[in-house]
Amino acid sequence: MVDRSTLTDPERVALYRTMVLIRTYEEAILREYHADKSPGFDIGAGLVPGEMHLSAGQEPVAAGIGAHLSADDALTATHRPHHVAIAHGIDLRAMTAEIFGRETGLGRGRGGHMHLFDPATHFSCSGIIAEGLPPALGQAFAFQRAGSDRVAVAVTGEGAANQGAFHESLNLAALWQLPVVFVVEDNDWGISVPRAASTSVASNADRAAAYGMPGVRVEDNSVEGVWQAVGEAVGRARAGDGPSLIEVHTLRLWGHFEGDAQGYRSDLEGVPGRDPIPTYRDALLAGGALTEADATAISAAAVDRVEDAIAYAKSSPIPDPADALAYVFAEGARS
Amino acid sequence: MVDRSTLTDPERVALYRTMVLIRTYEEAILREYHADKSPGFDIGAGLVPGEMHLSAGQEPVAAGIGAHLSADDALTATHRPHHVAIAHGIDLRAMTAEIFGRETGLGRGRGGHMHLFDPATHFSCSGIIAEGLPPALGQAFAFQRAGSDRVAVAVTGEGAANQGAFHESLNLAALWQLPVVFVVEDNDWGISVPRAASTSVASNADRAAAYGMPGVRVEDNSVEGVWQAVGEAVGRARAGDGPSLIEVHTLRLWGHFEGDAQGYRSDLEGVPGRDPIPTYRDALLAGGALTEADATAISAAAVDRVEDAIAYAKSSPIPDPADALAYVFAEGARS
Amino acid sequence: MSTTIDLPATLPVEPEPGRRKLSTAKAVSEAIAQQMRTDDGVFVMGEDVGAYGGIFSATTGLLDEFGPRRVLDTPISETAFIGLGIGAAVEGMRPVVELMFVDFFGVCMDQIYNHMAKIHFESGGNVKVPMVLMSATGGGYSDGSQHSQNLWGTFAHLPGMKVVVPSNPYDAKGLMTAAIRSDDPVVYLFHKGVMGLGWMKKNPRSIGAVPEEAYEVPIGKARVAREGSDVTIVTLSLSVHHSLDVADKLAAEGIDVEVIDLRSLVPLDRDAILASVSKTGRLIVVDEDYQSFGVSGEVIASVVERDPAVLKHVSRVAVPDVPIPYASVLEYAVLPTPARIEAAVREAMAS
Amino acid sequence: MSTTIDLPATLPVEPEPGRRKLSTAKAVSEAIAQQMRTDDGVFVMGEDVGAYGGIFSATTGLLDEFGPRRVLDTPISETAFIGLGIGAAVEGMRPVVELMFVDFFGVCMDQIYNHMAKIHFESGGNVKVPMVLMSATGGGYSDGSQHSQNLWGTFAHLPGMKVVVPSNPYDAKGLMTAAIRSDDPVVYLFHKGVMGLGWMKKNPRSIGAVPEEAYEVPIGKARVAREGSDVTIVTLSLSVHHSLDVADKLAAEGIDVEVIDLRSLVPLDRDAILASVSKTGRLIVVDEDYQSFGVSGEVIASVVERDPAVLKHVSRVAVPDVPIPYASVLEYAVLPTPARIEAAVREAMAS
Ligand SMILES: Cc1ncc(C[n+]2csc(CCOP(=O)(O)OP(=O)(O)O)c2C)c(N)n1
Ligand SMILES: Cc1ncc(C[n+]2csc(CCOP(=O)(O)OP(=O)(O)O)c2C)c(N)n1
Ligand SMILES: [Mg+2]
Ligand SMILES: [Mg+2]
Repeated sequence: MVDRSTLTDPERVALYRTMVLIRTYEEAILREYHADKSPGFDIGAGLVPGEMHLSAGQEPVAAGIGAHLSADDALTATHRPHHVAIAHGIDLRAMTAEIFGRETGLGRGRGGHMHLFDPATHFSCSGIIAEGLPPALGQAFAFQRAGSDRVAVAVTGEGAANQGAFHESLNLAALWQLPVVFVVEDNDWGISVPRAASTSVASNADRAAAYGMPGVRVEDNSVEGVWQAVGEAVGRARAGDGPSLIEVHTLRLWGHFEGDAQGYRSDLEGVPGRDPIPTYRDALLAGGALTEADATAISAAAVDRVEDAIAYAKSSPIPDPADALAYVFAEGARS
Repeated sequence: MVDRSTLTDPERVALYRTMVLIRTYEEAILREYHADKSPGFDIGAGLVPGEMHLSAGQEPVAAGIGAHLSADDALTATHRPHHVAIAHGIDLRAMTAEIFGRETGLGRGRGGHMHLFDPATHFSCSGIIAEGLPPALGQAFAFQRAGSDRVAVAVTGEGAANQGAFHESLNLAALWQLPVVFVVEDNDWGISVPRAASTSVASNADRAAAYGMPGVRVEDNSVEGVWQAVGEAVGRARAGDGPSLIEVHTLRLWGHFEGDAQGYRSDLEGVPGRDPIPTYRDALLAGGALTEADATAISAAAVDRVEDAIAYAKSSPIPDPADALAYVFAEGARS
Repeated sequence: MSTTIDLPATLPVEPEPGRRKLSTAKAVSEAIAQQMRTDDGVFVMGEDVGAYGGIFSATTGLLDEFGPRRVLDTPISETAFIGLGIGAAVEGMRPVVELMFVDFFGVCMDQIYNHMAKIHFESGGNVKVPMVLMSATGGGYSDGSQHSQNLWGTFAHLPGMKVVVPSNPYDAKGLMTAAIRSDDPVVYLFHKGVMGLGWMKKNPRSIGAVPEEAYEVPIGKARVAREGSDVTIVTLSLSVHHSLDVADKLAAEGIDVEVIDLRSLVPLDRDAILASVSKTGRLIVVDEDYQSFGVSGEVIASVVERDPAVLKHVSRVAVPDVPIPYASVLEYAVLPTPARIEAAVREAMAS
Repeated sequence: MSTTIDLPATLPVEPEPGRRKLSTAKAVSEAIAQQMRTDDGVFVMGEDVGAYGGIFSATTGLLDEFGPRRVLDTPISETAFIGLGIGAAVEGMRPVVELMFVDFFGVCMDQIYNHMAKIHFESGGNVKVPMVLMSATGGGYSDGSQHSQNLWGTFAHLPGMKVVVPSNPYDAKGLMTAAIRSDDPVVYLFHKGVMGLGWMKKNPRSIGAVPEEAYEVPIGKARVAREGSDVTIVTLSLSVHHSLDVADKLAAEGIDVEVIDLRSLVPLDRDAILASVSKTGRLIVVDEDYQSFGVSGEVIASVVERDPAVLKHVSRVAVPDVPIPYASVLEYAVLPTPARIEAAVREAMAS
């Protein structure tokens, strides 16, 4: 059980390591995604076709959550799922193979980057806004009924907090005191729509009062702030004290999806300076938690893991088109 | 423009008159509904078949709203629509003819008691929980765009406040500062489910904070309290100051629908004593706003209007089955 | 209401020596209860499924036996509680979730068709969703355009969920047992008119013999409800009974009607359909759902794509693409009534 | 993204003397702009329809011309903003509302099918809902099971809304103009693959000649996209192009394919279908929606219920009731590709 009031230096380094792994991963996917889409840009072309929503800038949210969960806890994510999946300890090879549409992928290539399901870590995600929340309630319900102290964390964007499923889920979770933690990633944008054009209040944490649950907003994309808030919320959930809502003010470092020219984006200029990873590295270096050598080693290890996963994915078999109709049902075939 | 701080005696009597008209109406519908469903009870039998949701006990909400609206303002209601329709001045004959499924009805007998549409008073309702709210936004939007000071009032139950459409509608109305007033009728029950088993907070008025709009709860089924709160909210909306949320603690005097034996209902014993109409009559008599003679005359007038409407409905033609396929589209037929 | 009528939830059961009879509603709740007794993971959830016992009595008695931890009344938040069922199923429970009227699918369809129905596929078979979503369908009692629909064609069109539609107590129990035990999501649609409700128009076949023990009716197998040689009626749910009534009536005139009760739409028993029309050469599809782009078209296409020559005659008796009208006379003008079915059979015989 | 690529929203238009060519996306936005100029009541609403110009460029340029009071970005609250459109339409405005992907219908279908589509009927014709709901459909670029569906069969099945599905720039403009001017709710479904987007696989027919002035393509009328005498392909949207390509290829072998572009599903032009198959006797329905209980069955049934003897051969090329797989090789195994269409034509000719 973590001490939720003070981070030790090794815990800080662990958060940093997770963030670096995530960023390394997203940069590698970015590279692979754009590697074979030219001339021009054809979204359906290449080894990794389709929409691609990367999470660079949002690593603090993922790292701060992941630190408090074990593989027995459930995590549901959105169309932008890689960072939380990695922080939750999903198998990097299997996830990458899925993104490359391979038979060795988490979903045997059927799901893709927005549909990652991992029974081993109770991870799932959905491409439909806010619709990943209700299933998280059900996982929490199953955990509660089994008398365990396992929890479910449901991550969603600030844009999603205006979808009906958000409201219904928070009310039901509070009503039945389910062990769920709702985390809203406020990256200021829902595609091209700024938060002010989508949300009638300044902080979604204020919406917690509408359900009688605790609500906290973490500012400044602070990984330690997330760690603190999620730690408390997970603790409450494990203790049977019901759900919580946390909003984190985070950062969308890149476009909404790859190919997004962000012409609409008024805040672009300041973005690079707000990258949370160098900031945190500098803080750890300054505080003595990390040395330059550690940092280098962490980066190198991340590159190794990521490149291993990508190599694994690329060398994995492509599904056999003869099996295109498989897995619709567990039992029997459709006649 | 009404003075929203003090009711005059004539205004009080007008509220009372509306409540009596509504109750008289609901009692007449109750009588007609059950008149020809025996032996036993066959929901599909008789001149008024189908589900029947009556509003007895909730007259204060309707009267308090209706006093502030003109026929140019919009009102959307639920599966339990009669009281608000009457308070809004819907044509009693046409509404009753609709409930009797006649060609002279508001919807030529196509809609029925849960689907009353009256362009003359911009009234509508829906049988789907909370789904009457979004169209009210659109009416308000049209009024706003036209530069008028017309408003839309959207009424819904406390059970409905846990449906996603509620949340989305309040957020959007607040965001665009639409001239809408949301009124939640808290009658303690959503069919057999008590409020405590559906709603994670004690007052839906507290949910207004989640949208940055004013929220008020009116206690004790007080018609004057409703009048006051709605008056203020309508005033804000007309002035361009955006939406408001009002919850009224009201009373479901009868079953959820006709045929509901209410075996589940724990609070039944105290119900008759909470009837708002005798209470208000006594208060008006005591305060001198009303005399016994006035009260008698008001009741008699209500009976006249209601029985006229029922007689009209009963003597109106039944739709021709040859026209069963009409009105699907305004233009052209489906091939 | 002002004068409380104490209504029997279902029609009284007429005991018959050696054959226990139940209403369809009772058959459904018995199937659920039996599975709840044998499997702790089975639980029931929905609006008014507890103390009320389900608006159409599908869950009557369950709260008393199993208590509020396993029979849960929900807020009116269909997206949240259906999604909750999905998550619980993913974790190995077996929820039976009631959507009160199928007409309400529009507030929660994303959970149903994009999640419940697709997770197994998207996960490459690694995650199962053993969940039952049950819902009431159908009109005929003037409940208007938002409470009288059948919509089974809408569910059957979208991949990943099995869709069953019982017409009688025996099938209702057996299909519910099979649905709960299935590792796949099953949409279980019961027409109010076959439930044997005490407060709705009485349908004699809504009470019938039901074995005490648990048994399965296989999902995906149609039933020949009546054998005949002249014309095939392919139908489902309440319309099975209308079709049988018409068949009985016309038998006196020497017209021999075969009635196929589909029981499942997904999987659809195309073999059974083809076997029957191969014999009769005449096909009438009777369907209380909207006519176009639905069940009736699929049944017809299934036949002719296998053999375009097999059919001498084909017609449909369905709701003619109009919202269900409130006024009874209008509603019965668009429903597949016995009169319309009879006319269709006569027309088929004349062709 | 890290390195910003400035993508053209649509393919460059190749000017041709006397004939102005537009992409389908531009044809859509031009139609909307023209109606906005002539009717103050027309406004546009949806997610990212403003500064972004619509994810599939259907509203590009509108914000610049008409400003944020008439081109409104919304929160991700489809139920609320589609409902808002309905209420505005009821009050006499003419909203054009975009649902970004048709796959998202499950979060807002109640407003669409129980309100937008039924209010006119329930009001006995007293209330009109002149609204356009437009949405993007289709796959083929590995967007997975929740972003690649067509689902037009689902909308067409439910009464009260017209459903149009343009395949090319000319029809796209004319159908949008007709849809906005219509007093009925119209669901306008554009396949991403016919929009002429610069960042998606190029389809040469997604750029075509479009008159400058406003004109209507009548809702409910199919178009003979290619005349032929041997076999009829009834199809819609992107599959029209695949079918034309196959027809061109097979013409060299002396196989003469007629291609019918339905353009509207509701109303469905059954006369046009029947006229064609009466000539050819062979019917292939090509549909990118799920196969069962949808468009393909309806088209076939529409023919045989009028005349069961007209067809010598019938088959379907559709998505075989499976969620759209992510991996490209799997996705193309289930899509109605030219190869599958060609095989179906050869089989028809061999029968
Ligand atoms: C119900 C639904 N509506 C719309 C979309 C399209 N969409 C995908 S991501 C997105 C923006 C999401 O914004 P936010 O929730 O803030 O998450 P972020 O992308 O910023 O991480 C939208 C509108 C969707 N997937 N589902
Ligand atoms: C989306 C939806 N879910 C469920 C229902 C069934 N239903 C009709 S009324 C009702 C209870 C409504 O409770 P409340 O909102 O408190 O209104 P009241 O009946 O008390 O006036 C329910 C569950 C429905 N009509 N629509
Ligand atoms: Mg965001
Ligand atoms: Mg209530």
